[in-house]
Amino acid sequence: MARVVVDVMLKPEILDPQGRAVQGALGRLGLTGVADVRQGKQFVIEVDGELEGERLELMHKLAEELLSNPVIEDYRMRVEA
Amino acid sequence: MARVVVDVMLKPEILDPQGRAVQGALGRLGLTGVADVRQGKQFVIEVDGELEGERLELMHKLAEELLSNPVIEDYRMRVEA
Amino acid sequence: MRIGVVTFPGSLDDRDAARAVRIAGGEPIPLWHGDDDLKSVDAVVLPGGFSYGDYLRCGAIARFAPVMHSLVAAAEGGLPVLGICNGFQILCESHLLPGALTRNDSLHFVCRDQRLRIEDVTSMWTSDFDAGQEIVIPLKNGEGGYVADEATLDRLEGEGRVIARYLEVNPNGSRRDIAGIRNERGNVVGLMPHPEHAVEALTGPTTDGLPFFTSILTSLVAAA
Amino acid sequence: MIDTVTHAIEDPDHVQPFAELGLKPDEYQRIRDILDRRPTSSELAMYSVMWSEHCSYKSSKVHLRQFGEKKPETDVLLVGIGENAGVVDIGDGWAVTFKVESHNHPSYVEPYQGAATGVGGIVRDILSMGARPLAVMDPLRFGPLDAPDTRRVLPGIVAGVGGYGNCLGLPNIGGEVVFDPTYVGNPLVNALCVGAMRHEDIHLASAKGVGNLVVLYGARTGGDGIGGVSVLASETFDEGGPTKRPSVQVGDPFMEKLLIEATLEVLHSGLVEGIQDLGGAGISCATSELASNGEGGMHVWLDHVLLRDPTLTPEEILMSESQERMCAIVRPDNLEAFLALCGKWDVEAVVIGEVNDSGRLTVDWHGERIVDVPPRTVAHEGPVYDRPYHRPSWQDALQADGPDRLPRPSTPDELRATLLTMAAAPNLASKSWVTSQYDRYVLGNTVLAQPEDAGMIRIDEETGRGIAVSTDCNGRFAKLDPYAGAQLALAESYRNVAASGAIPLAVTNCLNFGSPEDPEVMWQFAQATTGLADGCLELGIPVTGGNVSFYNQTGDTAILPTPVVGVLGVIDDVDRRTPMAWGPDGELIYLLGDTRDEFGGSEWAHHVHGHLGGLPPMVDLQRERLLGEILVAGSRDGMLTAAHDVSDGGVAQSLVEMALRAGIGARCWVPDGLDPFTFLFSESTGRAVVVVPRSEELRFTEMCAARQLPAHRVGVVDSGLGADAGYPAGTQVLQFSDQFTVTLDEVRDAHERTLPAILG
Ligand SMILES: Nc1ncnc2c1ncn2[C@@H]1O[C@H](COP(=O)(O)OP(=O)(O)O)[C@@H](O)[C@H]1O
Ligand SMILES: [Mg+2]
Repeated sequence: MARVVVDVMLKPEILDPQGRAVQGALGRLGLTGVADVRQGKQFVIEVDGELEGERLELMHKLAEELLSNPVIEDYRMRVEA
Repeated sequence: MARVVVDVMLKPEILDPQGRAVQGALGRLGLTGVADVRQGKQFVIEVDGELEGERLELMHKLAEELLSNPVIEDYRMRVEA
Repeated sequence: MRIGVVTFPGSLDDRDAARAVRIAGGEPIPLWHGDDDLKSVDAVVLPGGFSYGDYLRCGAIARFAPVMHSLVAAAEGGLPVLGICNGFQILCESHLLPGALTRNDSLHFVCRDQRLRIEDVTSMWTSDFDAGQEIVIPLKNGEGGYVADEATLDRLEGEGRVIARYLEVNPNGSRRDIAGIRNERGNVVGLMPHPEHAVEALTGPTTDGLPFFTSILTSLVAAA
Repeated sequence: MIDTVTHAIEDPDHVQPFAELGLKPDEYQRIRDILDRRPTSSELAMYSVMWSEHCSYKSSKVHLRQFGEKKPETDVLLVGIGENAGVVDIGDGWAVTFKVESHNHPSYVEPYQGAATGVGGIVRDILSMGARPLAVMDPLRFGPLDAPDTRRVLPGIVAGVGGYGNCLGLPNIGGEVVFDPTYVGNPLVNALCVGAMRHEDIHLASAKGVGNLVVLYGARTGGDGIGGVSVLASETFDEGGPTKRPSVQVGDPFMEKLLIEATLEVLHSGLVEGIQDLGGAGISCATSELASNGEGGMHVWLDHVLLRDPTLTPEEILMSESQERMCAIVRPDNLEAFLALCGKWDVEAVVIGEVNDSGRLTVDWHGERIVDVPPRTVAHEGPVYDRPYHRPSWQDALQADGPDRLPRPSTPDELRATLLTMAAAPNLASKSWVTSQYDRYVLGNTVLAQPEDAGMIRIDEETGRGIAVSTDCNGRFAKLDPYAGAQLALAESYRNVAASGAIPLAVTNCLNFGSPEDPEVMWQFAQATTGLADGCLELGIPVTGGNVSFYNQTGDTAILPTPVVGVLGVIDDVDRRTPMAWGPDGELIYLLGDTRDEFGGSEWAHHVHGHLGGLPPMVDLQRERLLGEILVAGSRDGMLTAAHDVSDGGVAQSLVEMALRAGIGARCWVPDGLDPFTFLFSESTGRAVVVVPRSEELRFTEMCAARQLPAHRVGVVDSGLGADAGYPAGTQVLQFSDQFTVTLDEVRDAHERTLPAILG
């Protein structure tokens, strides 16, 4: 059993209205000095067996092409045992 | 400058239609043995100065009450220097 | 003329798109997401809706449907394709059109009668409009903010590939008020508002959407 | 360890937590008498949930019977009360089904998901009749607009209604947004769905045909909505206790969309003998109802149920309220085709049982018998209470405290200010902050939608045959007099439908009240149901179904009695609908009906003075009927350009809304014999504002005179008044002769600013 965690974030140059709304709300609720907020997605994927070789490569490809949209998003993927 | 990362996930017992849709897509695209997918949110928050004491406490409270919905979601928060 | 209308799981405006094709004088042909047979149609509409629930990202999962394999190849070969709303999102996800559609800046779903200006009448789907014509058609989306990098936006504008722009109100935070774009060749068009809901005076705010559907028939006849 | 029937017989004295499951000692004893032994824990689970107030209507049944007993002579009712939803004949072989239901409490706990699953549930009710769902509406009620509780729940509820309905592809064609302090901590989320089918496609929830199979399809079963039954689960878990069960159900509108398409396809392919949606009480409800409405017996293999959470116990599976599931009765030779169509739509399906004529509902779990009950006793023979009720001690004082003592505006300036204040009152202000989040166009058949009086959709694209629906209720009127209040809700809804040009045909209702254990609340309920039943009889339109929601109260304070009434009407050609926007210059504005000095419970008393007292406006259903006939005739014979009912806020508000919708001004005047304030703001019922082209004036007024409906000319549409009134040329104004002038811009600003100012 392996656990893959993929974090997907909007690229820095893309406007993030959700992040901005959260930033506003944090400020209104009394948190001072919030310089920036970005909101992204996190996928937690459990796969049977080891994730190696071709299957790992495919997972990478799918993280890039399915789970994120490379036009506007960056992804980071890590495999936990 | 501190960076706070808050991961918000649906509680395990709550239905996650998004995760299920992703699970289906991963399978159709050839990734075998996907046992489960959960989709959550990730907030990356940059705050000025150190995040300590009351401000840290407030951040925790807001992560629980604003960034996540305690009725259906769990959150995890970590502060990076 | 046979105009295909694709149904994905979660497509909602497929019946409406077919009705619009019929009212314009075309023959709507249902296409199924799971079938890569394009049934020798002359053009295709990708309708609005929430394909696969739009759960991952709008259009992200639909892009990998068998029908899209054939469609992408055919579109690259010149088959006319109009993507409306979710269809526009699918076209961007499939890289038939540049850029992407993101969450409305209001963070709310918005349904309104939207004024647009038709900026380009050279595409196969806009040729029946007058250049600069102003129209009002429904807009309804939650993720309709068009984004692309500055270079792409400059190129789209420079090449006259912005086919429609929002007037009065920018309802979703689209860059440069872009409501729709086309590819270089002019056969592939993506549009966020819904012309198929403005083809009958009874049910739409106007009938301003009809020329999108008559344009394609005119263009196909001209090309034949 | 699993509690089996054998076990129950062998260990008859095992102490069971019936009280924790909400059963009274005598109810528990009745179960023991029915079974002649103690129930197994699974049986206890089934009875407790099916005998709950929510599922058994035990406190309301004795009153709801009136809807059947007082049913008017009608030949439009194809399926009456008691099925998932009533079905109405609208002609040309078309049948329409509609129903409204509440999801109040879940929406308070989790506004988005509560509202979303409320929409999902009512849509499945409509689907289970065999109809294609065609539109939804959402009557909503909140605390004051600026109350923190409202700001917590309103955005989520609206987003949930929209999120689910939009993704499902159903246009939202109307609803209500009402604010009143009694709804703080207890918002009302009612959801209405309407669907249509051909007569021959009507399906019922019955398990017919011995040997036929019971197929469960749709979403997998999880531990949703089984809070109460965890006490049973904890009994059966030896150590560690049960795993956590979600208190909130999450909706999956995408799954529901697939479920709709798959269901309609299997129905139209003739593969289904009976069908039932899964809502409250889940599998317990579906199996017991299907069995008792069919051959009388059913056997279920509960371990066949596909689970989302493998740790669920049989008790929990029986009670789970997981969304987006349906149950169909399928002949064995059709099974393969049924499963194939489900597969086409990516919908999981599994056989969980078989129909028999044993007269028993039996359930096995891995080969052991855990349920063996007569299904009728679960589904239909629950307890019935005739709860005590009496007129509240405060009712007389409330009615005695009339609005006469409230200071009224009298100068032109005061009247003008009042008109602007009223147009901006939260209850009268534009609701577009809410409704612009709803798709009203999808399916391409929406002819009228908010803010029109009624939502109207085309049913038949060839002939133009269509329907109109409106929902209404003024809870303040119901508080002043619940009998009259329910009739006033009915009258308003009826009038709204008629104003659109449709003929009212049938009624649904959602009765939202406080605790039935409070005799004063119970009196309100008894009065309201009687009023509604009597009213429907008098108007000649039957109640086809509805829903009761009790226990809407915070501490001892109950909500305003809120009997929401939905009226369905038919129009043979939607092309002749009457919109509310008036037409071009020169058209004549008429007020139909009688205006009296009636301000008890009015929006003016509420908003300007915070006053609630006196008596509500007089009810005159014969007048409503006559008004309806005139409105429909006016539409049919092309005599009306526009019509708008007069209700909350009075004639002033009607004129404001018509002018704003058209973007064109008008010159109006006060008819003889009325003072300006009463003319503008009284809420007398049985009235409408209509707009008549000059060429039709004679014909129209003669018709009104012949039918003895008072018709007063009160204005003329006029786009050219601005300059005379001292505004820049082209400025659109509403001018009240001898009184005051307002520009449409300032009225619009007042009307549209209220919600965004608070909600962002
Ligand atoms: N929650 C809602 N959803 C959809 N439409 C709504 C909602 N609330 C109000 N509307 C629409 O706004 C309009 C005005 O509502 P209301 O003032 O309650 O009408 P009326 O007084 O005629 O019953 C109607 O068309 C109604 O259907
Ligand atoms: Mg009305």
